[in-house]
Amino acid sequence: MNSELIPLMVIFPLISAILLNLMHGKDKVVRAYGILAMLVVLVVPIFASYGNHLFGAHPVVDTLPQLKISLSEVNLAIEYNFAFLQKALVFLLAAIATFAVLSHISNEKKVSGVYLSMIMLSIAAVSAVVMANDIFNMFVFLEIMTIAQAAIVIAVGGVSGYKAAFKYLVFGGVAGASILLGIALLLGTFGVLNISDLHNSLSGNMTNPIVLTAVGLIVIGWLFESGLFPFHTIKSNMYSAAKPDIAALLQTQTKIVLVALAIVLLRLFGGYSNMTAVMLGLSVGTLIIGSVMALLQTDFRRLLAFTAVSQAGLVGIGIGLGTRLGIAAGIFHAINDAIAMSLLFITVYFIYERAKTTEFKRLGGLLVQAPKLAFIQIIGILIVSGVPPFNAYQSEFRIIDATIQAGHPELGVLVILGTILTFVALMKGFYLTFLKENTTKIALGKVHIYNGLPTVTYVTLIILVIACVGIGLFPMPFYDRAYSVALKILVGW
Amino acid sequence: MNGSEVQFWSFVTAALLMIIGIYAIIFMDNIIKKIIGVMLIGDGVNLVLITEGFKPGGIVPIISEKLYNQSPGIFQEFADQASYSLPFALVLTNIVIGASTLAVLLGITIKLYQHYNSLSVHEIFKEEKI
Amino acid sequence: MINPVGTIVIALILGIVFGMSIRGEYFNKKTYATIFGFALFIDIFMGSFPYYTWDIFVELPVSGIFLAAMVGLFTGKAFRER
Amino acid sequence: MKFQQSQEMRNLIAAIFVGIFSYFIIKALTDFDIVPGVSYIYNLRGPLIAPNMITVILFDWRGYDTLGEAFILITAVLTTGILFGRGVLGGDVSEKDSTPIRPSTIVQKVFAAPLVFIIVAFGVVITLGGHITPGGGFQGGSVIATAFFLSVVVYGFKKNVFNLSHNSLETLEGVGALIYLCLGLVGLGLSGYYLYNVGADLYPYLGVGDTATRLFSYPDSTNAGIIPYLNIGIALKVLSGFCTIITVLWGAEKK
Repeated sequence: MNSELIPLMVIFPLISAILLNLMHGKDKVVRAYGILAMLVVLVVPIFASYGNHLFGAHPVVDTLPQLKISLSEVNLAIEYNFAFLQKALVFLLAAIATFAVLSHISNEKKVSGVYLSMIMLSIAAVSAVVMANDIFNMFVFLEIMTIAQAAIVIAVGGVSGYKAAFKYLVFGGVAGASILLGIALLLGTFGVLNISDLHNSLSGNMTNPIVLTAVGLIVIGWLFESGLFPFHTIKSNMYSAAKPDIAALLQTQTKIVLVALAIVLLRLFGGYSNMTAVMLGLSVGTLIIGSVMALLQTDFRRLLAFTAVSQAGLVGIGIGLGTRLGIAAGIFHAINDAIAMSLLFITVYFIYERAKTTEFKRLGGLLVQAPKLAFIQIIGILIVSGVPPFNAYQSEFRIIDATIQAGHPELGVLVILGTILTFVALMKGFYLTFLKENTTKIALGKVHIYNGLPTVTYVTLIILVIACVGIGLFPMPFYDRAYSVALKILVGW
Repeated sequence: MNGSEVQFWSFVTAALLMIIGIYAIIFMDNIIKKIIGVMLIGDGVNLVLITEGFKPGGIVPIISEKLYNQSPGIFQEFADQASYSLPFALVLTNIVIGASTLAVLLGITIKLYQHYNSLSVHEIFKEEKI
Repeated sequence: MINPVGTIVIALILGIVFGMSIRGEYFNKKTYATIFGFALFIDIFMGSFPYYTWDIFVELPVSGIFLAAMVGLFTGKAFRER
Repeated sequence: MKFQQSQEMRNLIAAIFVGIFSYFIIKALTDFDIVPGVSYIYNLRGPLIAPNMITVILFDWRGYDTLGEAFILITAVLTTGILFGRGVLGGDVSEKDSTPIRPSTIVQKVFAAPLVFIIVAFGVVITLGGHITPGGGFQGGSVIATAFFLSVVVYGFKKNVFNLSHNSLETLEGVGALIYLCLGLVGLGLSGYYLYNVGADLYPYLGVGDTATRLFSYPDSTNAGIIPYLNIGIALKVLSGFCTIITVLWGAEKK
């Protein structure tokens, strides 16, 4: 089964990135091509059929005695898998990226081709990470993603962006080296790079100390790429230094990479109960620390950044449980939360664009000027906090259910606590922005927040709310697929 | 030293490089030294990969015309002698990754230096809250 | 690259591309003499280095690609100066 | 927690972490039993494609990794450009080049220009011989970029031997990457597999006579297919990427 559209999901954004960079400076061409390219990026994952793609057409080969591999046959080429989960994640990424690109095109006076090309590169990289069935290929595209995300933050300008990007790249370099060392150890021990082959080789070698080291190293890389506990400040700095509409894209990418890498980890080392325990513990830590840190912030963007990080911890809890219910709920929550947090980030983007600041001490009393925005934001807060008719409720409920089923009801209590803390933090942000009396009389008096907004971004918000309500009312088609993915991870790919 | 000893000490060197790199990243105050630390870790990993490709008594994985004409079609002899070539290819990839990261990091360093007139981490990240 | 001729043609093209972008102001008779001396030395030293041997007329012990690239560089530079 | 306090605590934690890390790394690396794995199959089947196994792995078996690698370099080049004002939000900021031309010795001045010629030619040789001898696009491109560095270091940026503007370097880089991507697309179109090595032995199908076959005889009797062309694309991209980075970093204003 070879679907020809699968590589295009990565190749087309790469071609677009180069073309957009070459077009930089020609404003109208960049605008037109940007919209066209995003349409193609959106359409390709819908029409691609499920299956595998072999790069370079090198099929499976029988092994020889000289290989010292215990498998009967190995894959020679790089392979891409494309199934429902990959389709959903790539489409989600494409949709949020489309909103980001459209918001950039419609709001900026002068469109930057280089900036759009960076967005394209990050889309391509994340899509590749999601689909790759080859551990080294995954590493290469993770590195592209790291540098492209740093570039997106740098493009905003200003020292805080440089500092965030510097930290991100230094730690990204260490995390990348850590993943690569893990890969090198696995390659030296088993001689294969394909994930399915590694899974088969590993199943009999669970006590090898070299493999244990490799597990530790790759888990460190996973923690960095998904912004979990020891690295939570780095990711949240990135989110708060980026423009809020791009921060929506960045946090979506983080959650997608979290899920993709966690699936690889579970497929390879699912037998190590210690690994899932570490993943679970650090995720719980991230949830609690992230939501407490969110409460302490004095800037709306930073508050949202820490909320996004703590929600990533919630996803990590689901996956770290290691049970079918937990993994399914975790994957489901990753998708739901990416949508919901994007909604919140885009509402803050409105405030940032008009007021040029998101610090609480300079904001206030916006309810009079922007009642519709306030309404949408309160909906967003309810969604993220897991209130019933919306999608995050469905997944958070299932995560708590999974913790109880797995025999850790205390974790369920912690999840509820974290959710409450998130709600309080977000409501604090809402109060200080919309309800509190505006004491500083910042220039908002003249600018009408809602009225000046481009309709494109407004429509984006409506679409996101509709998506949240839709998934919230009809969760089963999504959850069932996530459950079958979880079954596949645990039983065999 | 015979082949396997070379391999052993090469691995030890790689481990030391990585440890020195980690040390530099965590304890050094100068930004440039931190960047050197990142690069040292990358080099250590490269050395691990190269040493994995090393085969005691092996030949370079490039087939000569003589060997090719000797056994047209079946290259069993060559494959038995040649070093393991996959890690070398991975190293090439990682070298480029390291160079790219280095370029961006140095660029950011220039920018930070222009703003703060200092390369000290204490100076630059002073206002940063944890 | 299917044959030595193709390689030499491509080396020539690449040489012309880079030669087109070279400024002329640093070159006089002395530098040209240095270049030719060096190039001849390196060429003979390399022998048939990338193993594309030119065996149509006569076996030349020089690297055809290197020679072609040099010729291309000079041609490109001449193009630019005209 | 303020920065100073947190530093002390962090250092303590970090020291423990470094200790544990060192222990595990040394332990893992010192008792390591290496398995040849797929490398053996690559060595066994590779000579059918091209003589240099590493090039075969880089551009045929795992050519897609090399594509990713090329794009890392492109991303880094663009990011450096963004850092120094090209493509930042709210319009480009151009920094003026205020670097002084450094005085060079007479030896540098006399030998730099000839060396540039020879290094470029040598880089072309390495690029084109990549599938037969040690070398290839990355190495050849870096060698050619060295010529650029040399002339920048000796003559200063404004008056260096190469007259390559930022825009032409960008175009060259784009062309190099597009060569790679489009050769991959050719394989996708012809066979359905991206980066399929298209260049099968064409001459038997051309119907040329015996003389022509001898005229085009290929010394190593294997056919590398698209690998040399991929090498050329990569070389263009790498050389222009490195040149752009040095251009941008060199132009950074000193304060």
